[in-house]
This record gives sequence, structure tokens and C-alpha cells, in this order.
Amino acid sequence: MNADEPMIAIRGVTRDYGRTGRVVHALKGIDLDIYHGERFGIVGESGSGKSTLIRLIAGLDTPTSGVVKFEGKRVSGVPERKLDFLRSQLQYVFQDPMSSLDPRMRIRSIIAEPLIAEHHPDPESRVMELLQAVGLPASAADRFPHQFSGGQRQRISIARALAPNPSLLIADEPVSALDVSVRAQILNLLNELVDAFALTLVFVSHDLSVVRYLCERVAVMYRGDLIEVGETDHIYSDSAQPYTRSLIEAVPRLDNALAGVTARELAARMEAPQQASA
Amino acid sequence: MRITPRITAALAIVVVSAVALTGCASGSAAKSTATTATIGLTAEPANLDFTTTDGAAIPQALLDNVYEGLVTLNNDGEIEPLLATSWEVSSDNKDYTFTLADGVTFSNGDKFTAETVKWNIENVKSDKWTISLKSYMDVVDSVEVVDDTHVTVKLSKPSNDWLFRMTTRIGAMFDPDASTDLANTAVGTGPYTVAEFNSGDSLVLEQRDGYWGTKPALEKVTFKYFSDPNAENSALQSGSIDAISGLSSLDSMSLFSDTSKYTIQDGSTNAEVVLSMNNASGIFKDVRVRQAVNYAIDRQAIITNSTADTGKLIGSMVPPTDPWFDSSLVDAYPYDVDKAKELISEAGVEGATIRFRIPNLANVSAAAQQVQSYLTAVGFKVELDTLEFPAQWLDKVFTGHDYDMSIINHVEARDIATYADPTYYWGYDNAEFQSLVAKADAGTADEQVSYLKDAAALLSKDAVSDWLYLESYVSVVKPSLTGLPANQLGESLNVTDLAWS
Amino acid sequence: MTVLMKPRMSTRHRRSIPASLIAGAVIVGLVIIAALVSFIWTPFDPTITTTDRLLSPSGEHFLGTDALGRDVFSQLLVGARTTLYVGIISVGFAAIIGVPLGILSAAGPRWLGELIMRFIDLLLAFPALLLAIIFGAAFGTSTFSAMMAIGIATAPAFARLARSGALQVLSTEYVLAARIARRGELDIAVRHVLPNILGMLIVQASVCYGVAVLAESGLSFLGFGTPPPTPTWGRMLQEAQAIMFTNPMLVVWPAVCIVVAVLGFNLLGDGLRDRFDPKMEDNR
Amino acid sequence: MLMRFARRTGILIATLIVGSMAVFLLLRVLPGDPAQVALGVNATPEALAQLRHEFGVDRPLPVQYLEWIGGIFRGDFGTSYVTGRVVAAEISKRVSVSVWLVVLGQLAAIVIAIPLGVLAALRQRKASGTVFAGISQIGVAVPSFITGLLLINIFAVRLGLVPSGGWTAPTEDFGLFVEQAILPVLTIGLVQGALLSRYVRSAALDVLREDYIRTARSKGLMPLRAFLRHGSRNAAVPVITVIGLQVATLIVDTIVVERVFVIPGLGSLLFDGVANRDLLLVQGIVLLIVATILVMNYIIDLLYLAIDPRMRRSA
Repeated sequence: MNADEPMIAIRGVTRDYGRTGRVVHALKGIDLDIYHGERFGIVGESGSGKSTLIRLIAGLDTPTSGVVKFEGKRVSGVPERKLDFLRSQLQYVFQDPMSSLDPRMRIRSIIAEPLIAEHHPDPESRVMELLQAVGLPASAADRFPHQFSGGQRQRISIARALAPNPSLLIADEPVSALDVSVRAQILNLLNELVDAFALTLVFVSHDLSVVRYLCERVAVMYRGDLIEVGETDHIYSDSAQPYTRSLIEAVPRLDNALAGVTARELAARMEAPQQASA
Repeated sequence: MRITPRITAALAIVVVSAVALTGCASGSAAKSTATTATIGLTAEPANLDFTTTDGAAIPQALLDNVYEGLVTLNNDGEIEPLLATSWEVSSDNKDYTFTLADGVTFSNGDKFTAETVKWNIENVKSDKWTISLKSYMDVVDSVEVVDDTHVTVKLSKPSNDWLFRMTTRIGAMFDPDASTDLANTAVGTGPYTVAEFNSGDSLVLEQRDGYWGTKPALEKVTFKYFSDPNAENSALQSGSIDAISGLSSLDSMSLFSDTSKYTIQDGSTNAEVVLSMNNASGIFKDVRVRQAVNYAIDRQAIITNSTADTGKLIGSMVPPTDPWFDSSLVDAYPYDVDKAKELISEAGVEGATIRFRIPNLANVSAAAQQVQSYLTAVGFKVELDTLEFPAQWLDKVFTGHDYDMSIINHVEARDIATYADPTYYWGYDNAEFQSLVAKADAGTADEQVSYLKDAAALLSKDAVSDWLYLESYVSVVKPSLTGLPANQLGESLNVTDLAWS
Repeated sequence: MTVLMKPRMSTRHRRSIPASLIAGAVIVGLVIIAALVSFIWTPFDPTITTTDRLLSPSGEHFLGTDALGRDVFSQLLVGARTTLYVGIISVGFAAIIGVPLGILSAAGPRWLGELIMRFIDLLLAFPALLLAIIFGAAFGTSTFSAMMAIGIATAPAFARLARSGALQVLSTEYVLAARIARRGELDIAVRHVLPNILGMLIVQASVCYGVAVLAESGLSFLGFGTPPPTPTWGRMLQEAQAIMFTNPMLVVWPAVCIVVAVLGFNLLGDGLRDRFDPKMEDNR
Repeated sequence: MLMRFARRTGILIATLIVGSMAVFLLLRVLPGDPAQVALGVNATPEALAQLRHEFGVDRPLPVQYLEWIGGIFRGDFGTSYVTGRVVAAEISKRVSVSVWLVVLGQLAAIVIAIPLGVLAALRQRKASGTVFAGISQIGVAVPSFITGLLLINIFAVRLGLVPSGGWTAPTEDFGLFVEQAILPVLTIGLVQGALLSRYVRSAALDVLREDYIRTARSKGLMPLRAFLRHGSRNAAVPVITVIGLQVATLIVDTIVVERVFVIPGLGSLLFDGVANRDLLLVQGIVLLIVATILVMNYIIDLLYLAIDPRMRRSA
């Protein structure tokens, strides 16, 4: 594996939705490289195309034009049954830990689900291992998702993602659906696990401060375009893009950023303190 | 909780007008007047053509009323003159010379002559007729026209049966010049014509002008067909029909027990309800097993349950109205479970399985369930299999002979002769029986009676079938309506004698 | 979003058990008990004919006897069995045809889904009675023909429900997660879709059950239902119908049984729906 | 909009074609030889073969199908093997009877269901509402033939107000037509109405929860008046759908009711046709029923498109 070669190479990718008449251009020609071992952030407000982009990377959607490659192999336009090379390496953590966990399944089955395809010799002990790694007790295995809090559910989601020993983890706003108080815990957990398992991380958020905490490099998206790519610190301090500046200015202080509090939430908190802490 | 006054008013209007409407309506109900009558029947004709369409309903409605034959069967089962005023039989019993009534015309005005008779008899023998009953005309060798009112029919061999069959549909006289669309038009010499045929509902007979014989009393007779017995019963109760000819649910007779409003006629039929057994294969090849079945079943009890005690025991394939009926056969096999079991063990068929394949007809179903009960009691395993009638039953049982046991009404007159046909579905092949039937047909009237008595006794001895009972023909009539035939012995329901008193 | 909300609502919002659910469960329970009792005890053998016909109710024959001298009460008990059996088989048959078709139409390629739904529309145009008449003529009048006809005619209801449920489930993130975990379409259908739509299918089954019992009684009345000697409420009605004006109670007993049983299944279905379908919440 | 209309029409035509093939094949699996049934019990094998040839049932299936369907396009359903009558004439005579029952029955159902359903909804939390809802619950559980027999027993036999059955065309004798039609129409109306009223109730409940009704009620309008003024239009949409879905059960109920009241409609013709293995007749009737249901669903779909602008947009 050549370290210089990008892990993910995106070339001229566009994605249109809808049929003739009212076409939505979700992506308007994206070029992007993501390298092995990187922690790469993608920021933008909702509707900017960031979710579409990572779905294309994960092979869950097909671009209207352009090419997506993973480790030099083409992902875009390849049928599901030929995506094994990608599926064995890539895992995903979803935004909403409730809807991404099947409510009718026990935690044991949920975490073990990715192990079935690779015929894991001992899924049971692997599940225990993972529960421990994400800081959940072994007894959790026999319970159902609705018996856990939001933060715990996201830990389960992460455990499932780590189960097949992926090299690439895509996290799609993993903390935005969580209570403020547990966000930091989950971000810390991700931080630790990415180090411990030597993962490449693609982290998507609408919140630049969260990305800054986790990622070395960041891409800023606006209305289907990639308006800026660069070192997180560099962009944070020196970006010339007005849109990027507005994102940065939405987060006044680092301690709030760590707690995941945006300017709007702060304002809300001042108006009705008791609600915000609920 | 609160219904607004306006709604209340609206509801009241709806209710009142509904009551008013029904109230008014009942006053205008069409009741039969003195010159019309409506008779309720069960089986409806498929069309008006009995030369190619089988079934009892068409001749029931048309024969004697619209179409007439040379001879007819009176309500006691005796042959009477009709279009032929008299006839002479040659000494060798082979030539019949008929003298025809004078001035007979068809309803379209065409004349009926000896030529017409010749054409009709030859027509039955031609390909124009397709129903199986035409084979009764096979015995006719030739027809000779003597003059306009005299015709001689020459048979190839003596046959007592032939003249009797001339009272049935094959003896009906059609107009040679009006026989192209028999399914929809009926031109006959009878007193009535078909004024309307509303399939699924009714057939209306209307008196015609220029009838050669005595004019009937009623101008118009309507046959109204009911697939549902309750509807038929309530139609009589509510007065929309004047009589039910052939009550189908006999248990409902008690509805009509008020003699000031209804007269019940308990008539006779040729309809033997036969528990048939496949003599040609399976356990019923053994006469002892067939006899055991005859002993195992309490026929009187079945008569009670299935026919409200109106059915009659017959003991063989002969109804009491036929001259060769032998009442001693009735008790040939009394209900005797021990005897039955004894015969079964002698034959070594204890616990055998019987494939009991019945048509899906209500009266058969009731009888079959009782038979199943009795046969189960003597140790048989009875598999009841209900087949759709007629298509599937004809296919599997009647034509395919793929059965052990079945039940069906054999309604045809003088059908004891079917046992002489070894290919018939009962699979009975007995040379002695066949010769008795042949000799009866060829002999004198007295010989016919004695040979057929022997034949009936032989059937009983061989226990070829179990003759469960003879159906009754129960009619319910308004007391003021007279002349509705009580018996159902021939093929027609002759309504020419109907009158209001 | 609805998927997200559902479980929370049911846990957070403990609703009282609807009265219709209780009533339905009690009635259905009685039918089941009657059927079970008939296996070990009936006052008389309901298929044995006697000459004690058309008897009035007495200490010996609780509800009297019919035209062939069979004990009515015993027939009703055994008839409960047939009723349950007909319902189970025909509803089961409907579900076995309908649910896979529905899921397939949701999970399969667009054109296939479209094709299946048009097929389902076509199936809806063949009422149970029409099918039963044809099947009865083709394969003989039997309980099986009737059940098959009712099953096929009921299948579209299941297919449509399964499709809409499956579409909802397939759009969830846990199904995406399963795809990423390299689960095949069949695995997803069996492990994720089916368990998550099972609840609504059970509600549907309960509603269809009543319809099936009703349909069977209608078919029996027309002579296309269960043939003799098996006692069924529908055929008891048919047999008694000819004498209903002289012996009305012989019609009343099976009619009441049919009406009450159908009512029970309908109430149970309504109750289950009220209890478990959050969209109906405000109706309470 | 036009595209959708064209697409829906195309689907209808395709479904009709496939449906006609299904009807044809379904009836060809019937055992029982039409020639045998026509000729009766003692027919000779030669006569049977001859008649089979005449009927054309010895030819290849596709040929038979094409001839049949080609004839239907010309309005020719063939001539019955069994009765020798023209099938199209036979069917059209009976259809004119059944259509009366279906239309009047459905009208009666609407007249019964709408007040029952709306009242049950308006008085939802009150005892009277429960009673209304209970009536429709029980109504749904009563088979149509029991309802019919009950009405005959009361109104024809015991009270003698109307005849127990039969049929007269309204053009022939209108008074008699009304007398004979009242009970069967009422039977269909009660059975279908009970079913319909449940949908009316839930549709009415949905509408009652809408804000504008709450507003109207808060302004002091009485519930019924508020409902009639503001809500009935919106409640009509789901109810129309249900009426469309009910077409199939309505036709089946009509067949059963025809049997109970001895009405010479399509139902009795169908039963006779099946028993006599009158293939062309049964094929014709089944196709007619299936096509009617398909076309009704099509019309309902189009109505939907016309009535509810929201449906138009989401489509």
C-alpha cells in the first residue's frame, strides 16, 4: 500500500436528484482525496451535500457523474455484490443512534451483525471485547436498544462499527442527536478508539468546533460545492471564505465547543435555562 | 347527545314515508285473477329445446301444455289418447295403426297430419335429436302414411315399452316447418303457447286461438322458478304464487297446515332414491357385502328424517304405480345390525373403507349423512366425498365408474331396465336379469307384468342397490284452485285442467 | 421520523387497554375454549344421525336436535373447531402469499415492485366468492377450496400492508447499517423487515380473521363451503335454512355463533390496532 | 397530470388484458366435459367427440382465447354450448337487474352509513356514540344472507307488507318494482352501510381533530353544524376511496342477496352456468365482474386526482 496514494479519491463527482423539471443538484462536481490514517472532517450546514458525499464514499448511492475510488478500486457504479473490498474495510456510525439500531434486536445480535458476513469464529467473545472497548457492561448484550440512553446507544453503534476491524470509519454527525452532557464523552471515546485501532476517520458535522476537536484536515461544503479544503487549524484561524468565517463565528468559545453548544443553543439556554439542561 | 330539531324532523319524514311506501305498495300487489294462475316450481329450463338439451324441466313445462303427442299419460299413470283418438295393434304386436284427431293445427296455423307424424318419428331417429332418450325410438323400423288421419308405425320387434315412451318427450309432435329455433320458440298443437320466458325467473304460458280440443279454463299460467325453498314457501304464504308443485323442503309442510288457506296434495312419483353400489369392482362385487348394507340401514328412519315421513319403501326399482310392483320385496331386508355384521365378517371385509361419492344436492346430502352413520355403526370406514352436480358427478361416478357407493334420484319412468345394461354405472351384469327384461318387453301385457315382477325380485335377491325410498310429490295449492296434477308419473306438469272454483 | 418516534411513544405513553380489546379477547377466548372442549367432550357424537329429530331444548339436548336427529349443542362445539381452523388456514395462506410479495415489491427493483403491485390490484378484482365457485368446480367443493379462495382474496390486504411497512423499515438507518455489514437482501428481509412489521401484520390478521369466518359462512350457505359430515356453523345454517320458518332456532344458534365470533375477531383487531398503532392515539 | 392519466389508463388496459387471460385459463382447468353435460348421461363417444369439435374445445388454447377475446371486442361473447342461447344477450338481460341492485344498494348504504358514522364520531365520548359504533360493529359481523332471511321473515311472511322475492323491471310495473326491490336493496344497504359507517366514523374523527373544526367549535358552533359546514368535504375523500374498495364486496353481496330473494340477476346466471359447465357464459360473467372492479378502481383513482389537490401534488 503506497502511503502517498489516497485511500479515497473523488473525481468530478456530481449527484442530481429528481427527474426532468425539478432537478436538485446535491453535488456539483467534487474533487477530493482522503489519505490513510487521516482524521478528515467535512462541515457544512444541512442541505450542503455532506451526507450525500459520504454516502457515495460508502457505496450506498451512485453519483450522476464522476468517479469514487477506494484504495484505487472503483466504488461508484459498482454493484453491491462486487463491493466486498469496500465493505470489509469501511464502517459507518449514524447520526441517530435510535433509528440506526433495530428496535427488535438484542444488543448482542446488533453488534455481531457485521461478524456474520466474515464468518467470525467466535462472535460471542468479540462482542464482549467490543462492549468493554466502548465502556458498556457485559450484561448489556442481552438487552434491547430502547433500554439504553442515547449516549449508550451511540456506544453500541460504535461497537458495531468496530466489530469487523475496519480501516475506515465514517461518522455522520454522531453526536448531534445526543444530549449536550454526553456529547463530550462520545467524542472522547471516538478520539481514543481511532488511535487505538489505527483508523482512518471521516467525520461529518455541521459544527466546525467539533470537527476542530477531532480532525486534522477539514473540507467545507456549501450548496453542493467544496468551497475550501485544508488543515483544520489553518482554516479555523485564517480562512478567507465568508461562509467558513460565519461557521466559525457561530461558536464563540472553546469550552462551549467541547460541550457541543452552538450559538443558537446558547441563546436558547439564556432564555429558558431549565429546558436546555433537560 | 343533542340531536338538532331539523335532523329529528328529517328522520321522522324518512321513517313515515318508508312506512307509507311499503303500506301503499302492498295494496297494489299483483294477485292472480280468475283466468290466470302462478305455479311455483324448483328446476328451471335451460332453454325451450328438449331435443338437444337434457333435463326434466323443459318437458315438465312444455309437454301436454304446448307440445302434444299421439298419446299421453294420465295422472294415474295410464296411457290415454291425445292427438291419436284410437289405435290398433297387429297380432304380432309389431304394427301400430293410429287414427288421428281431425282438424288439428299448430299454434302458427299449420296443419297437423299423418305426414307430420312420420316426419317427427323419423326426426327423432335422425341426428337432429341428440339427447340419449332418443334411443327409445330405435325400435321403430318404418312409418307409413295411410291417409291424412291414419298412420302406421312398424316396429322391428314387439315392444310394450315403445307406446309408453310415446307419452314422453320423444313422442312430442313438432311443426316440420317451424323447427329451426327450438331453443327460443315453441310451436306445438297444445292449448298454450310460450308467451314469455324470463330465464332465472319464470315462464309464461298463454292460451292460443284455434285450439283443436277443449279450451282450458285459464287464459294464462305462469311457472315461477325458485332456487331457494324458503323463497318459494314465502311466495305462497304472501300470495304472490297460487301453488307449489313439488315442495322441496318437506319439513316446511307444517307451514301450510291451515286447511282453510292451503290444500296439500301428497302425490306419487317414479323417483327412486337409490343407494347405488359399484357391483363391478371393490368390496361390493360380493353380494354378501351388498346385502349387509341393505340390512345395516334403517330405511324407515331415513324416510322420517329426510322426507318428513312422506317417502315410501319400495324394496326394488319399481314404484307402486307400476303394475309389476311387488309389495313383498319391501321387507326383504329388515333393519338388522347383527345380520349385517355377520355377513360382513363372512365376506371378510370388516373395517373396509367405502368411497362414498355423492352429488352436491341437498336431499342426497341428508340421506348420505345418515347412511354414513349406519355404515359406520357396522364397522365400515366411510369416506364421504361431495361432488359438484351434474358436471363432476357425471364425470367421475356416472361415466368414470370411479366410486364404491353413491346416491342419486332415478326419476325416469320404468327405469328398472337400466339394470339390464352392464355398462350402466351400477356395473350389474346378470344374463338372467337381461333376458327377463327382454322377454317382458316383447310379451303380452300380462307376460310383461310377470316377467318384470321376477326381474324386480332378482334385483332384490342380488341386493344390487339399496333402494332407500321412493320420493313423494307434495304440492300445496290454494283450495280454490283445482286441477293441479297430484302425481308426477310422466314427464309433464299438465296444467290444462287448472281452474278457479 | 415516525420510526424514531414510535417506540418512544409506546413506552412513554402507557395507554389504557381498550374495552374492545378486552371484549374481543374474551369472545375469541370462548371460541377457543369451545373448540378445545370439543376434543375431549361433547354431549353426543355430532355426526351420528338418529330419529330423535327436531327436538326442543331439554336437559339431555341443551339446544335440541336438528332435522337428522343430531345434537345441536355438540355440533356447535365441534363447529368452533372448524371456524378456528378455516380462519387460521385461510389467513395464514393469505399471509404466506401476501407478505413475501409485499416485502419483495418494496425491496426488489422498481419495475418488479410495480409489477407486483399491479398483480395485487388484479387479484383484488377476483372476490373470494368468485374464486371459491371456480375452485369448487375445479377441485371439488371442500374446506380446502374455500380456504384457498378466501386466502387468495385476502392476500392483497397483507401484500399492501407488508409493502408499506417494508418501505418504511427499508428506509431506516439500521437497514443501511445492515447493508454496510454485508447482509444480503434476504437476510435483511428476514432479520430486520419481518420482525419490525410483524406487529401490524398480527393486527391485520385479526381483522382478516373475522372476514374469513364471514366469507366461509357465506360460501357454506351457497353450497361452496365445507362439505358434510364435518359440522360447521355455516353448513348448519345452510341445512337449517330450508326449515327456518318452522324451526327458527336451528338457524338462530349457528347464526348467533357466527355473528358473535366475527364480532369477537373484529373487536380484537380493532382493539389491537387502537392499542398499538400510534396514529390512532387521539381516537382514544 | 396528463402524464399520470395516460399512465393510469395504460395500466388499466394492461391489467384488463392479463385479467382476461387469467379468467380464461382459470376456467379451462375446470374438470367436467361441457359436451357430456350438454348431451346428458347416455351420450355415445362419437356424439361427444362431434359436439366437442362443434364447441371448439378440442382446439389449442391460444386459438380459443384469441377467438373469444376477439369476439368480445365486437360485443360478441359467443353462443352458449349448453343452452344454445346468445351469451351477450343473456348477460345483458341479467346485468340490467343486478345494476339496479348494486346502485340502489350502494345508495341505501350511503344513506345509512353517513348519519350513523358521523353521529358515532360526534358523540364519540358519549354513550350514544358508543351505541352507534356498536350498531355498526354488529352490522359488520352479520352475513348478508342472514340479514336477508330476517327481513323476509318479518316483512314478507309475518307482516305481509311486501313480496318475499322476485323481480319486475321498473319500466314494466313501477309499483311492483318498488315492492319487490325494497327488501333486497335494504339488505345490501344495511350490510354495506354497516361497513361503510366505520370508515365514515374514522374519517369524521380525523376531520374533527383538524384545527379549523376546533376553531369553529370554540366560536360556539354546534359540533354537527361545524362539521357540516367545514369538515364534510374533507371527510368525503377517504369515504369515496372506501366506496371504491367496496365495489368487490358489493358485487358479491348482490350475488348472495339475489339468491336469497330469487332475483334473476347475474348471480343466479353464474351459478347455473357453473353447474352446467357453460364455459362461455361463466367466462363472460367472470370477466365482466373482474373488469367492472378494475374499471371502478380506475375511476376512483381519477376521482382522487380530481378532488384532492394535495394528492395531485404528491403524485
